[in-house]
Amino acid sequence: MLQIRNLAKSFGGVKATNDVTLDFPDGSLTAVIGPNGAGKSTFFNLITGALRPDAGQVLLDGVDLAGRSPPEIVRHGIGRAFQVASIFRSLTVQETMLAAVSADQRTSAVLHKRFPLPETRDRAEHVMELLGLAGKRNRTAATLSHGDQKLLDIALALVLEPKVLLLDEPTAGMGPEERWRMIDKVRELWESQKITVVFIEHDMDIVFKIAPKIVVLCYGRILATGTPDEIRNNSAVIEAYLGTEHAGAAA
Amino acid sequence: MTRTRRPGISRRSTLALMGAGAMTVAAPWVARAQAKTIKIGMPTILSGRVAQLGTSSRNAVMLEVEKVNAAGGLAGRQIEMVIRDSKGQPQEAARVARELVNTDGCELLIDAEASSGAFAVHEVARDLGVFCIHTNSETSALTADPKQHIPNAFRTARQGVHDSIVGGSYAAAIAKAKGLKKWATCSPDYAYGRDTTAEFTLYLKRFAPDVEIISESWPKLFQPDYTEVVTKILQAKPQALYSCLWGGDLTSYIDQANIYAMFGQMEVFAVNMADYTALTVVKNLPKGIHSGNRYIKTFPGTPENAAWGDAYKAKYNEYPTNWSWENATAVMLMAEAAKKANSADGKKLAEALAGLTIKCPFGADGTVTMRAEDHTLVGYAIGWGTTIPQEPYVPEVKAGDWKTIFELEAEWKKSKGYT
Amino acid sequence: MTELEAGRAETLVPGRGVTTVWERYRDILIALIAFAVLASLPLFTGSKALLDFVIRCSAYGLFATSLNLLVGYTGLTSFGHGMFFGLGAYSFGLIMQRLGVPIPIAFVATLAITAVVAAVIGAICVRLKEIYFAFVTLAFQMLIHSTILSWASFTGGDQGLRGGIPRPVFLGVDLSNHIHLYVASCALLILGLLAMRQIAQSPFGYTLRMIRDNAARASFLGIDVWRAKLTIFVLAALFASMGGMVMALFVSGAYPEFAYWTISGEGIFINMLGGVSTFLGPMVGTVLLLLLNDTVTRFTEYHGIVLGIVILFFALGLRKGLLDFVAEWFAHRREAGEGR
Amino acid sequence: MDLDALAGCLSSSACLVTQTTSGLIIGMLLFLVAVGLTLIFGVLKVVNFSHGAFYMFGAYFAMTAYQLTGSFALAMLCGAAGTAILGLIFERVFMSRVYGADVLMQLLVCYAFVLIFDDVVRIIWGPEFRSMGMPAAFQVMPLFIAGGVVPPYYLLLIGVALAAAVVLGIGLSRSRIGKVIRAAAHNPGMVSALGINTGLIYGGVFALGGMLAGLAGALAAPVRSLTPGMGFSVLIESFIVTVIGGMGSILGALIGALLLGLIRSFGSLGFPLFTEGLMYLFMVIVLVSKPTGLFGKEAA
Repeated sequence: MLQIRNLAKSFGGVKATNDVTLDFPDGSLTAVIGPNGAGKSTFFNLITGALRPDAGQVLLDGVDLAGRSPPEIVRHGIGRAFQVASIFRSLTVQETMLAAVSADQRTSAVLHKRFPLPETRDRAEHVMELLGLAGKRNRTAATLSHGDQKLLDIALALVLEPKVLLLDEPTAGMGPEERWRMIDKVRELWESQKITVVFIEHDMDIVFKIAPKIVVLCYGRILATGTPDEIRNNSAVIEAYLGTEHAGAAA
Repeated sequence: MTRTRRPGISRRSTLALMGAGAMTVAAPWVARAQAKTIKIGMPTILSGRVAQLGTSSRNAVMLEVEKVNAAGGLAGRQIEMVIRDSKGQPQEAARVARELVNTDGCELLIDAEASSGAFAVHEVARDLGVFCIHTNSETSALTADPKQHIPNAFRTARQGVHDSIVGGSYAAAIAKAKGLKKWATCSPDYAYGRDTTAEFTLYLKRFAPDVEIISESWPKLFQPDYTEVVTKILQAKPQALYSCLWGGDLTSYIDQANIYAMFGQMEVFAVNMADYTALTVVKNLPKGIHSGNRYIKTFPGTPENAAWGDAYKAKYNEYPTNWSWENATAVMLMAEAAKKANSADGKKLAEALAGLTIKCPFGADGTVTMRAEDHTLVGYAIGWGTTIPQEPYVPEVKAGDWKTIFELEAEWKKSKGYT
Repeated sequence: MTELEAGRAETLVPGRGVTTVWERYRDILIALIAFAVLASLPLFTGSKALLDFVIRCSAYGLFATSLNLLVGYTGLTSFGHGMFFGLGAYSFGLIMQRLGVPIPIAFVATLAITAVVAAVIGAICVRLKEIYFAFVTLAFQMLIHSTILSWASFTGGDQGLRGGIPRPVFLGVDLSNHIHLYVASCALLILGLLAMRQIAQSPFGYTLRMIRDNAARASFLGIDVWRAKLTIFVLAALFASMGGMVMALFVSGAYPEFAYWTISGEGIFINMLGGVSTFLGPMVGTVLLLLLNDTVTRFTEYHGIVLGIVILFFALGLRKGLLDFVAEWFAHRREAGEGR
Repeated sequence: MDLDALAGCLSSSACLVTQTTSGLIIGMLLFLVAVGLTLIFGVLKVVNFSHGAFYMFGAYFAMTAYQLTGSFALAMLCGAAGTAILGLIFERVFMSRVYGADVLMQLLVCYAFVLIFDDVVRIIWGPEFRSMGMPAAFQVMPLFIAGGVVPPYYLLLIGVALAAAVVLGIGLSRSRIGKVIRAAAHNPGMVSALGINTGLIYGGVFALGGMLAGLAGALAAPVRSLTPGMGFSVLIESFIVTVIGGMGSILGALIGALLLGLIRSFGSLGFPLFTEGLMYLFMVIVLVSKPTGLFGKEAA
């Protein structure tokens, strides 16, 4: 269980994350939404160690991870994928997966054996199959399509067998049809892998359709949490969204 | 490549060219047949900051080799010089020296390298057993240190400690006459600068015990700007200044010290001033700088020396340098040694050369000697005088006394643990 | 979004990077053959100059290939790698001159000293990124060079280590014998290349590639980027130091030029000449540069112009190293052939 | 080490004035070279490794012009204008081909020209070192200010360099061209989209940088000997200056140059044998504590 307690971070006086407290039970699927600049990515960065929180706790199964380095946090079981696919451009899909498994098995500093280590094969193979990348195993990552690069990014997080998977806009930059296929994939993964998944999403249709639980962030604060129905009817949420739209139109 | 022209052919022909290049490069490795000529290899510095000196070394050698060849060559064998650039890098000097012997078939070496290069070539001579004359390294240790001694290597360059003994006694005489007690030094921060300065002050203090060194400056070799050094010396207010800066560094220093009007405030002893390269270049040469002779055609004031200087100037349209006479002497010595040994073989040459005295325009008494015990040149003209801004630049040179030099040199060697 | 439709049957070829037993031993076999060819060279030619050339190639080749572990594999552009070349030459020379221990002990001791120095300098340097890493390594190089010049009583200053490096016989190997030195240099080169090849093809080698491509992502896979960078910095320094030792043995001395930034510059130049995307690129570059240097200096003292024009040809004409160029050329040809 | 000498100097006003001005002199000339380097980096993102060659050409052009005409002013003008033209040609014909390429490729092109330019100078002017000579107008007694000694020629030098600093500083921040240049530095795509010829700006900046280095060379010619390769040590020092001050920052170049000048002038008192080492040590310290240099901006 991932528990966030009073998490806070500010940049030059602006509170990007302001006293956030949340629980993500094991095996839950949660969507994080909010207007632009609501602090969604910052929230992820704080959990994964890319940013150091000013205050608060990030408890994974009771262990406080706040302020630790990204490698440490990853090793405790929080994996993430990025808004812009973050991959290794010159490696092939298969090499990427094998190297990632090596990293997880703490054999990434092994010098005396050849890459890849036999014990890394099965897991890499499994995740490639899972995400449908097996057929493209010998393609260099840079030559993959945008969608496949995002899948590879997710595969990278998944191959570490995390307890919690954070997906920062898995559908960013995709066409409408492609989005649905991607989000189906995410849901499928969640169901089959039985892990805790938290994802950021802009498309409300997607969010309301697949997320059992939704968190709304606004100006670094939690505006609301609840089921799709609860959120849909929450007046504060409606105001926030309408408000920003007005502000956006004015600017 | 006889295919028809089409895109991509240029790449292919490039590769072909490279292949061809590799072949021509490989060619030198095929040892050439021995001819009747004798090849002498000469690594020297032909590019970079001191290219001028390397070029003047080459000029002097070629001038003398022509004479030797005209007179029948080295024990009947015509000399063919193989002169190659080392860029002033020791590892290149070592490589070039090895290549000259191993590939080009040079049987003798004239090592016209500056100090660190000379030590590198010295190791090659030790390794290959090839006859070698160091012509430019003035570092005393090269021959004075018995650990460096090998039977097949010699030096025709002046030796630092000789210079310092003469300079020290000359400067001491003036210090006593003019009451110069407070001295400053300013020399380049490398072995030659440090050693020469230390030896100079040693003998200065020996001959004039109440002299005191109140300030030392160590600009880097080839440093472009000496402002901080000049002002530091001005602050110290010495009565006299010693410097062994040379070449372009010395002229820069003079130009920069000039605008601080430094030369009016102290007596200046710059051992490397009386060299044509510096004398002819400085536009506003201050009067009365004390300097040791490097090469100057009026000292020794013999017709032979003047004739040699003029012949060089006639051929190359510039005056010889310090390195020129040192290299010319090497060829003269080799020619005489070959006569004596009646052979151009390196081993026999070396045996004949040790202890050989020859007539030479650069000798203090018309002769120079390759001293047998440490294989270094002695008896060359050495002296100090003051400069004027036009020819003959150093009107009067006070010659050093070789008897004193020998005595003090022996003492110095003992103090260094060399004997 | 056809790309996402997974499972579209593509023929399953054995993957790049998936090693078979054959590949495991291929490198060793190639190395053995290369060594056999090099070591038997003196039987066919009496040319000492050719042997000298190979010895120098060993020294520079070890140095340049180790630099490629940083530049090509990890994306760390070091402008100060030459400091370890100099450090190796000086440590080895000083140990032999002062302590007179057997050569293998001096060899190991030098590597130990290099490792310690590289760890200290590396710990400071690898925190910085990109061009700032290049600057700080360059600054360290110059600092070490200045120290060698200034500390004349210990290092001999600008004159270098004079008087030759003693080379006592050990285990029947006499390095003052030209042939012995030659074979030993070849052995060091081949062993060094083999070891570096192993590093490049090990799991750690792939960790380096990940860091080069995307260091931030690597850290989100649980990789301690700083530590990995430091490790390769030290490892590369060891091989550079080996190159320096070969050079010291060759010239029987050590000179401040060995620790000057120009050595680092030459290393970079060799890498650019030969190509950084293949393991043997730097080796090809070494041979090219030394050939170029040796031939051009034979014919002209204006080698600056000649070398400059050759560099321009590579930089503006090919735009990549020779081996990279050849590799791509073959790839293009193959694609064109398949396309027909 | 000679810390007594350093302490002695710090307590004497005459020494303080002289050594400080001596640091200023070293620094200001260095600034002229370094500011070109930093400007070119700031706008073109190229570390111009051949910058020292422009300094060298400036000196040689000035010397030749001075020998032909005998006019000091004309010599300075020739040094500056000649290198500006050279810079423009160099940028348009060669450097413009490697923008966007690997940094190492750019360095390699510059390195090639360091080699070529040095040999070209050797072919034209010969391998021997030359001297331009101090114009008669400046062969006067130095001035005494607060007990310190300052030669009039160096006052001119400081004046020219300061003027260049002020003109550059104001020009870049106030004038239209300056704004375009700064815009080009931050967002070249935007500038070219506005219909401004970025090639012209790049060429102009390179010419300006070359001109400043050439001017420095011309100003140095009367007091420094001229040899092929003379630009090298100046390049290294101005490189240290820009790294310390922050690549791309003009103020940084000024402060860096002055700091280095002061390190040299006071370091030569206290650490006569390790003055050079002090500079590198300082560079390491700055880089480690603030990699982008004292006035450099953090890359986005």
